[in-house]
Amino acid sequence: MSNKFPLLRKAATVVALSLGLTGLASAQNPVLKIGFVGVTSGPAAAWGISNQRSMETRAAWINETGGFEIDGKKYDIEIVSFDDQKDPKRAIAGMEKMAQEGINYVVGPNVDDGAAAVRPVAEKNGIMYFPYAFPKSLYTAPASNAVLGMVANYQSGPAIYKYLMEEKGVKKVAFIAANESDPLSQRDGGVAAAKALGLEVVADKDTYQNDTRDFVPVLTPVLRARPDLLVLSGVAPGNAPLLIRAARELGYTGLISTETAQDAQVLQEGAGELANGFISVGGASTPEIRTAAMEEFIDRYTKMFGEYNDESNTKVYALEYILETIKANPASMADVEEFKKTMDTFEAKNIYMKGDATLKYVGSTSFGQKRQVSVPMVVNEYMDGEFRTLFIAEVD
Amino acid sequence: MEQAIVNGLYLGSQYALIALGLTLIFALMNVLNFAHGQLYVLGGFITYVVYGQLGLPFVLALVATAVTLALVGAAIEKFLFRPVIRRSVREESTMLLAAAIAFFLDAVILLLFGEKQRGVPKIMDGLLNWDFRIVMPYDRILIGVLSIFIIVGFILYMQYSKPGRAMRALAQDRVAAQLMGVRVDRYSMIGFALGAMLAGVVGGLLVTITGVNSGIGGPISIKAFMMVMIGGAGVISGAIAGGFILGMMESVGLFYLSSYGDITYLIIFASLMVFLAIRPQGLMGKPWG
Amino acid sequence: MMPGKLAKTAGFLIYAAILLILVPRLIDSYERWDLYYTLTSVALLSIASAGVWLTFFIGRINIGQAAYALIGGYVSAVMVVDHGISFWWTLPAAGLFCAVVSVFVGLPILRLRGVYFAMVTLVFTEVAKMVALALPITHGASGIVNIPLPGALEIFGFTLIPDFNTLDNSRRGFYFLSVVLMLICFLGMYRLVHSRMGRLCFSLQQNEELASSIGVNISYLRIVAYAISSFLGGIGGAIFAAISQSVYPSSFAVADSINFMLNCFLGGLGYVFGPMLGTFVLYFGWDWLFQTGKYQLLIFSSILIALMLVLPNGLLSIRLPGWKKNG
Amino acid sequence: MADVLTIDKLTRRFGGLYAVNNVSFNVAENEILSVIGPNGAGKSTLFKLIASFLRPTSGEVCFKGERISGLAPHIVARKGVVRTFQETTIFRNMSVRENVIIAHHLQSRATLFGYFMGSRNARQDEQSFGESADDILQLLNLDHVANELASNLPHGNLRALGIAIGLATNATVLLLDEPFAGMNHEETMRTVQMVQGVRDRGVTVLLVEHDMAAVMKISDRIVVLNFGEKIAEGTAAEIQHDERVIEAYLGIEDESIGL
Repeated sequence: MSNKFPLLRKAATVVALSLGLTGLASAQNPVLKIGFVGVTSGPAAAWGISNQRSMETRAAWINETGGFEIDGKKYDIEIVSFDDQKDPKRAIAGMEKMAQEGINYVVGPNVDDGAAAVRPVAEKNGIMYFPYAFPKSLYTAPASNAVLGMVANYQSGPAIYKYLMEEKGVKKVAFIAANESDPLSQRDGGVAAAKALGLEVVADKDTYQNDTRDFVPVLTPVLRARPDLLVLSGVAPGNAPLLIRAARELGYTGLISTETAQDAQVLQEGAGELANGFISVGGASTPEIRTAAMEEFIDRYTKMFGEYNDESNTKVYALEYILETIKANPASMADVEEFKKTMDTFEAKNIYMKGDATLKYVGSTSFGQKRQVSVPMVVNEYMDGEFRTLFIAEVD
Repeated sequence: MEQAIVNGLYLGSQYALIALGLTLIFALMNVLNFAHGQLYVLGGFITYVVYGQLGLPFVLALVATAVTLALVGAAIEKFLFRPVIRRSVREESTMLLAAAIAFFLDAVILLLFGEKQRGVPKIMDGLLNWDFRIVMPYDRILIGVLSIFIIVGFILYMQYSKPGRAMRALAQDRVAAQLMGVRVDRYSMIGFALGAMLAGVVGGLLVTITGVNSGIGGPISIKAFMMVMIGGAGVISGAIAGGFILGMMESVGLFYLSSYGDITYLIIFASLMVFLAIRPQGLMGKPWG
Repeated sequence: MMPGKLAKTAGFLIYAAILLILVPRLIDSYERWDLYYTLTSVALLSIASAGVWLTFFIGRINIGQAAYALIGGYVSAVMVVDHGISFWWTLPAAGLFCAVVSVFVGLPILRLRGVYFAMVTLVFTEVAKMVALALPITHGASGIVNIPLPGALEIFGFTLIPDFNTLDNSRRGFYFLSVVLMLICFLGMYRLVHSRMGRLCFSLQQNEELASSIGVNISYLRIVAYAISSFLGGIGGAIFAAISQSVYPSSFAVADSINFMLNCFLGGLGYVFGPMLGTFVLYFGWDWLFQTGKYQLLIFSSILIALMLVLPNGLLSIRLPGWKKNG
Repeated sequence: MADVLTIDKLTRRFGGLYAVNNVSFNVAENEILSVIGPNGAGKSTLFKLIASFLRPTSGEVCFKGERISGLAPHIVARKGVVRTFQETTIFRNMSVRENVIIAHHLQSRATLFGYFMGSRNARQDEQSFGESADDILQLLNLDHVANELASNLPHGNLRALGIAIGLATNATVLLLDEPFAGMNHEETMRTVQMVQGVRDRGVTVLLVEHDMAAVMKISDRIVVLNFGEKIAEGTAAEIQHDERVIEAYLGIEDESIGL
């Protein structure tokens, strides 16, 4: 992996890009702006950065190949980003800014509180936004402007637990989560799902501070309950390898899983072979199911930013959905009500995944309306530096 | 229980080492260095690059880290804190400067090393397993022992070397030290460099266990503040005690209270507040630091 | 009336007129609607920062204001959502609740000074967040969402403030609310600082022992100042909860506490209006650097450092030479 | 003359050390009483105990028959026992006049809220404090520096300002902490006059001092401490011939005995 000097590579890319862009400017395509409001600095920077970079990579790709065609016209895609610093107050300002720029489609925010805080602004200004936050109240009526940008843990959790119960004989589950809103909510959802499946939950109260660096003390009591499966609810990619390593070093031999996307490189560096067998959820993340388009996306991302982030396997989709839906109904470019109408029937080909997978909006079961993108729910197993597909499921 | 105590000791040795540098800088300059955690992160990344990426020996990486951080620390003192301290009306102004430096380092680190969690290969394989009552990988034991060695070395240095004695005099009473002929500027700089170096070396040591991540600087600083408060600001023995106490509280608290949910840290924080209300100078501090 | 006082009154009225008449006009005519929210934020954050400034004024570094903003937000949200009380009653209630809490918190911790007080208040911010996560009344981790907009405030059938749902632009409503409160707050702060109470607070900052020996009840005065400070924090938090129509344990975090403090530093600790200017500059400085993309934080922090090197006593200290500072 | 202050078997221990040990004496109304003793004799601790900045380990201090030990310092001040400090202890960032005005705090009739609102009492207070402050400044020859920032004052004036602050509190008993320290002869004589002027306004003065010459000159009575214990009490003449006093001061450089 040539990721030793990301800054140098970045600098080179920036130069290359700006040269490329000046060449493109003569094409004079009209510009379609898509917003991003999320966290790209501070302790949680990783969440937003992978998001923002996915969007920028895809936009640059589209622009380079002549623009995105809607209703016979080619558009250049411009990504307008706003760093909310994981502060809901800033997130509101970001959403206001998007409204000001006349942007109708925004990806983000990355966390529960931000997603809830921007809701009044988005609804007032007619903005569709695609948060990466799970609270159902964001997506159930009367809320109507938010579209969940990934698979929620209360959807993936049951499928994973069921699989592990049937295939690996898991009986006892332990949960552990960071003491913050998002992970705690996800843990509660996971506990409920596990109990519904008839699993024995041996630990459902254990938490850690998100800034914990050494997880041995946190895990010591959890593992004494001798679970067969340890679920890391809503774990931040940075913490996952630390938790795995600590658990293994404490002699834990059972399974470890999470319901959020992870990064193979981070697992490799942080836990090495101890991370083998770790189960997580990704998009079209594994080589077996990737299309050439996905490979190209990864390639371009790596060229632009020095290093790929596997979290982008799911985060690539939000922009794709926005653009394809607008394409399906060009009137929605200026009017999100049109967008909402289209959502119910929308269907397009998923270019990133092999087979006949489609892009469509789902969520009727969870939210009573279609307010979720259908990302292939690929459950992976980490093995020696990369992910392997365990099974693929669908959300309805 | 044995496991909780061993965990606590290991955690405490790291914490103490982190707190040492912070308390040293506070003692010498009355500056609460908000950027301490960022220096720790910077140290971690330097070790990551030298050991993890360039593949040079770990010891060499630690030395490179120590030297770089010492230089960074000295520069921060000489070009930033010194002029501001000289000219500001209220000494709290240095807190804004420290916070700004913390932001700056955060930004630099994020740009240079990216947003991902980083780690390096284990420096040692295998683990000690005493009947599952105490399980401890060898590399943790090694790092714990190294930390304690560094702490002891630091104490000896402060106790017996000439700069160490000068710095202690400076910490006791700045004016008196000046009258006695201690070169205040010079030893402030050395002290700051030493403090930054300690922070960086801990970051370098721990990168082998817990990796490093560009976002953790702030939280590390806050934890270090807490340890320093427990022990008494500006007192070296206090910082060590504070580190071990916090480590032990976390470890034992999590062990016994985990089944009650999120209360361990609540209890630690609340008891810290109560403790300081009763004993404002911490365990060993001078009153009104 | 002394001419100086007259000039100050006139200055204040002009300032108020600019904020309440000119700025909305400009915003409307340039259609920069997003500025309503950013300016509202600045106004609310500077109210909370004013509280922090007051604790600085009695010689305490306060890194705990976010805790009170959070408490204020929750008090208002719980009263509105779970008990159906009008927002307009919850607003003072939030402030008062915070003031009461601050008395209990302040009694032991205000004895601390210097970095000790700073650290304990920092820890208190964390404690507030954890309590919010743990308590049932705050709805724990899932926060309180779907808070309705403020309704009408009627007294004896006379509508003082219209229902925000009926406004064609509720952002403008919040703007006026926040700016008016900010003006009242800073007017009050100015009065306070220039009254004898301000002198007494200042005497605490200078030398608590001496203040006590000339008969000043220092613990009482400290509590009063801290309670006022917390009251302001609670008010700011409550309005933020109403604007975002939601409140989470992470709505106000340690970063906010630190920002409040930085606002005061940046504006200048020796100047009543310091926190207002500091908040404005910090907030808009950040926003303005938005266009620099990933270098935003780098440039922002470099400017802060440079400012500290040039003006270590705050922005308002630019006037220092030849100008006698008096609070 | 009646005793205003009764110090009864006052003891304060720090760890195993007796800083003040079983000290008793009385202070009569309107007298100037000095407490002297070699360094470390416990003079400062004694002062802190009297002004209630420290709690005694045992014994008590009574003001006009009422126990004041253990009360908060500001309450003791309110009753009329006020401590001033060494020179560095003033409100440095206020003007000289402001220092004196603020020290009138005990005489204020308006409440904090009244001050905030600018009530009638508050305005009257402001005016009367201002006038009284000008009076005091004149008495102590500080009127020409009234509007200077206190931290800019020269050494001698600082001491006067300390006394002015004490006076402004309208105290019955004023505790002066080393009012002559570090002064040359001329300055000392001026300050001695000031202290006498203070007494002439009806204030009882208790002072701790090193400067023997000045002490002998102005004190009505003197109490001598050594190692925390009272070793002598009496007029200047009596003290000068007390053997235990001379013994206590042996080994101290001649100049500090002065005379």
